[in-house]
Amino acid sequence: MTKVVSMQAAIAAHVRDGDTVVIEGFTHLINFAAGHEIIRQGRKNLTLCRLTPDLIYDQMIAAGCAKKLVFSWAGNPGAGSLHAFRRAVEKGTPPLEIEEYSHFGMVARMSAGAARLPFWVMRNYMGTDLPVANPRIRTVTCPYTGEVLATVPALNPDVTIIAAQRADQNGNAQVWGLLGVQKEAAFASKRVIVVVEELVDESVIRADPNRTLIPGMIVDAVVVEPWGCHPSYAQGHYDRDNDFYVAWEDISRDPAKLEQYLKDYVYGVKDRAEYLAKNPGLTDRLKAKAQVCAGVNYGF
Amino acid sequence: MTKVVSMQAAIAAHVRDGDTVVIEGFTHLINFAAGHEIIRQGRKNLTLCRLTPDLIYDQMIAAGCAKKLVFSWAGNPGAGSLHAFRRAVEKGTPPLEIEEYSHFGMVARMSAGAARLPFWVMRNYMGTDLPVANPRIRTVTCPYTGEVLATVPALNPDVTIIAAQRADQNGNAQVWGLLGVQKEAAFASKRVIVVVEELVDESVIRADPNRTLIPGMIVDAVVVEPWGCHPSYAQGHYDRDNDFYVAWEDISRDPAKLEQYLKDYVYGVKDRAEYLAKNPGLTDRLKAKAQVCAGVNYGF
Amino acid sequence: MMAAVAARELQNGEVVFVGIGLPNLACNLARALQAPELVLIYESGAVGAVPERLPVSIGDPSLVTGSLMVCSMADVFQLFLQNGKIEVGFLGGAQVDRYGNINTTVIGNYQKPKVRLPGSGGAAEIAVHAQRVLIISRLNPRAFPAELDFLTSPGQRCKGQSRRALGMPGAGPVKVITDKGILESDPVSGEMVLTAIYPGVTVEDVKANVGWDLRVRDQLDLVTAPSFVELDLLRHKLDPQKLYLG
Amino acid sequence: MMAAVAARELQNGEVVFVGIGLPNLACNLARALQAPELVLIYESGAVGAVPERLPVSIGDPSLVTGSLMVCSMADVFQLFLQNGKIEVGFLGGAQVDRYGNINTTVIGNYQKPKVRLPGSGGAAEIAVHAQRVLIISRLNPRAFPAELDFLTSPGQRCKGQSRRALGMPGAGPVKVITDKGILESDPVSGEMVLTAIYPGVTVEDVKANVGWDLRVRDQLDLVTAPSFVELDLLRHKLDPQKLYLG
Repeated sequence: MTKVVSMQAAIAAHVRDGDTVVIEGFTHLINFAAGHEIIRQGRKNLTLCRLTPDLIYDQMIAAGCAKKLVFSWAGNPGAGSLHAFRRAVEKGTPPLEIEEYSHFGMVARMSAGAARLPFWVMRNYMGTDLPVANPRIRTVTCPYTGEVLATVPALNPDVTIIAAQRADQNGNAQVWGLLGVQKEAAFASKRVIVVVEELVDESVIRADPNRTLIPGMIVDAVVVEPWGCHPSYAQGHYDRDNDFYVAWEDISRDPAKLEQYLKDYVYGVKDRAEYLAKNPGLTDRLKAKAQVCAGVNYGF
Repeated sequence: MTKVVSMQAAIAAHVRDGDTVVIEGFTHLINFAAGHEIIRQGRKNLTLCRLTPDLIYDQMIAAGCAKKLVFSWAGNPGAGSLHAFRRAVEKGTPPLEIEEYSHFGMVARMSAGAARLPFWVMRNYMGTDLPVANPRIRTVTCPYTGEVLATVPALNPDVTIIAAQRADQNGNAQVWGLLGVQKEAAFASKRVIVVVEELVDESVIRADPNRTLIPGMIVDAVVVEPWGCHPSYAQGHYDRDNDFYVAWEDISRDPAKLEQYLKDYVYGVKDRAEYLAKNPGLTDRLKAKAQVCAGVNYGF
Repeated sequence: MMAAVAARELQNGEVVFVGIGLPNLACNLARALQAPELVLIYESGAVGAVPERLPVSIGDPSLVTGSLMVCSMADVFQLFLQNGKIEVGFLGGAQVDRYGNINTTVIGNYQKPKVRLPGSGGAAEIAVHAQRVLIISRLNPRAFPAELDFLTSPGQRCKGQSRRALGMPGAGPVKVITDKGILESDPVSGEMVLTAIYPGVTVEDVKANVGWDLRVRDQLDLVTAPSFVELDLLRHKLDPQKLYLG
Repeated sequence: MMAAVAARELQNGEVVFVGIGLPNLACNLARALQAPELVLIYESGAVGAVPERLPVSIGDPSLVTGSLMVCSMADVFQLFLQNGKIEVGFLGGAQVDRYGNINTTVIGNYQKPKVRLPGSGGAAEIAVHAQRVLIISRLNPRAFPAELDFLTSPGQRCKGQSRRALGMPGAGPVKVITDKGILESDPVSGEMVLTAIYPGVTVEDVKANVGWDLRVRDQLDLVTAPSFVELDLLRHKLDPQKLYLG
């Protein structure tokens, strides 16, 4: 039985007001299409978690979806700030709770969640103000050496949205290029939506099982959404739209411009196809060149 | 500068009397050639660690290399017992200390070693006699929930020997098929020897970086040893020699037969090439059929 | 017979942690019959395996070729097993006690064993985490003693404590499939109770092979003998070399 | 200038954890000159990257194509960084104090910040674990205050305690490379001491831009100006669009 549904149906079924939501992807494979659909469906009071909130959470904060942000680096790399995030934290418009870790801390929280352990151990944070700002960063004593080590609590989201280059209809998903913390986030989550550039036959997955990052058994919905990560990217499919990341500095700095952006590109389109139609030339400009590796022998 | 050396040179340089040694590989990619060379060079007082001691550690125990065995399952799967191991434990001939975990416990010990943490946390062992038999299995209390969880101590071997299908001359090694606990064992270790079926140009590695399991920066020596894993196997190169695993039941049950086996196939040959010459027909019988997967696009 | 009976326990689409030998036969029989979408996971890291030959070991290359996913053993134990994703686990053992506790470690004293067995492997954690565990073991008095020599894998009660009190997530061993009958764990006491016998077997036959005073359910089921289809698949397709079938 | 000076700190074959911006320029300059076998690791998971364009972010696709290895971020932080495999880490920050402690979190009060900065990212753990850390920061009084508003990444002494006492494995920040001179940590006190100045810069220039009473080494080195080769590479090959060069 196929799990393939439209983005509208996947978000309607699996993302609820008040949920703890993870849209992961470290620079690579950040699924903007899902974030836009959550905005369009008017979800409220979400606890948004991610290492790098990136532009998509900046948009969701501006659109009023977020009650709380759990993160480790909130900037626009190489381009500036996430101004909607900054307005929320600096001026309270709109109000936003924050819970802050380092990257390693966020990765560790998801690793604990994925392993269904209540915490994860690391050597970190000594001497810093991070445990002062966030009392959920604690310590544990090693039962062998007596050493005191840092801990972070498990993160177990209600729903995690992961982008992948390809999956079969059961959600067995393959990813190459940067892997980020997607596997851990998906296994930590109660529900998982996989959004793919390409739906493939199960035989394609089975031909190269070492590439599978997410097994279908943990996936609730598969959405086929080519170019769903723009302005983020999908290795082998399309490049990162660095120009848009630079442009965001200007857009997000001005609440009116940001509002106009949402009107034009989120509320003003009904799905990703319409979004692409509103960005003429985009696919020609960013389409990936071919650099295909050789296969390996799985025979015996 | 190349790290490629002969098996003799690699073992002479990196495996010393009294060392804690790991030859990993879960059924797949167990490097018998390295074990045989350790026997030939007469290493003593080794602490041998592995999830499944398998035939190679049975041979090393019989040859008098081992002072201690750290393990989680000591049998000959589907075929019977490791009789040299059993004689050592049941009759003390030769004497052998043991330290015993479950598979998850051994994996966790190597994960801790690889992360340079003194211990690893798991939900396990409650109600069993394993922590009674092995007081290094302890507990820790979660700083968030108060739950008591099991711990195992880190394992940091002196030397780990890993087999891979291919590597470049710096030891950047790629593996497909079963991955076992090789990555964790290698990162946990002070020294690493990588033994490969095929030495390839660095460009082959760089063409498909997601396949790299072990980075060259942690590798001390690269040994090129085709068929080095027989009677274990290398996916895409040759099949497991199940007949030999069955035959081992009979060989290892009789100390005289085992001694004769070592004389003929270990002491009686100077290297893997001579071992293969003593097993005519082997390579024809076990050579893998071709079942090559398609490549993926790394372009942008 | 045991393989056929075990196979009937598996439902289509379930996620099964497969051990070697009879469990492997049972799973592949179930796939060929009522459960074509059974997801087989091996502790070696093969997920969704479709072995085209009967694998001799749980790390056989035929488990990798054509599987859905291959992952590290750290992932197998943390992300699949400890995470609670395994619905059914199979265990066997040299000794099984009245609560389904299993010994696969030693016969005799741990420090000076009479017979050294292989040890836990993944059994201890399968017993803790699988949503339910099926034990497969031939019935004889040595294999079903009143007291284990060593407790390797936890059953329904360990040394007087319940699974819940000990913090074990899975339901533990719910059935013991033997070559004479089936025992099931009592939901209250956790004790293994005889609930079904094979054709031609008497309750006394079973009791004579168990080292404790075995409880017997009032209404005993009669196990249906393997069908022609089951036997044909087992004997001619799944284990033609009789590696595991007696 | 800072990129060129930072590049000179890198030795051939070293394993460097690369941040975005100037550290990335410095590493690629070093690769083009004295350190062709520098191993660049990005926290995004690219190991041994050979970017054919100047990556705008540390997750740029050009870091993946042709790299030696791509791994998960859990592996980056546990197997590479916490394992001690990173020889050099680069850090920058809005505020750097006398012990090389860094603030990248907030200006003002944490609960009600005047300026909310991005936060730690991987900086806190790089500061703990890299074998040595190089700080790159333009010199001005706001960036080098007597007191940090928030301590994100630990330097040589945190709140009166040494790195050793706090259990940090790496040597921490050993140099602060600025646009006027270089500070180095005193091996005993851990304090950052001015040890070299750029051509045309006076000690008073430097001191006027530092919020504490900066110690100055008796024998000050003069930093060699960027060579024609260095400048040419930076301006025409590595950053032709002047993304990071002023």
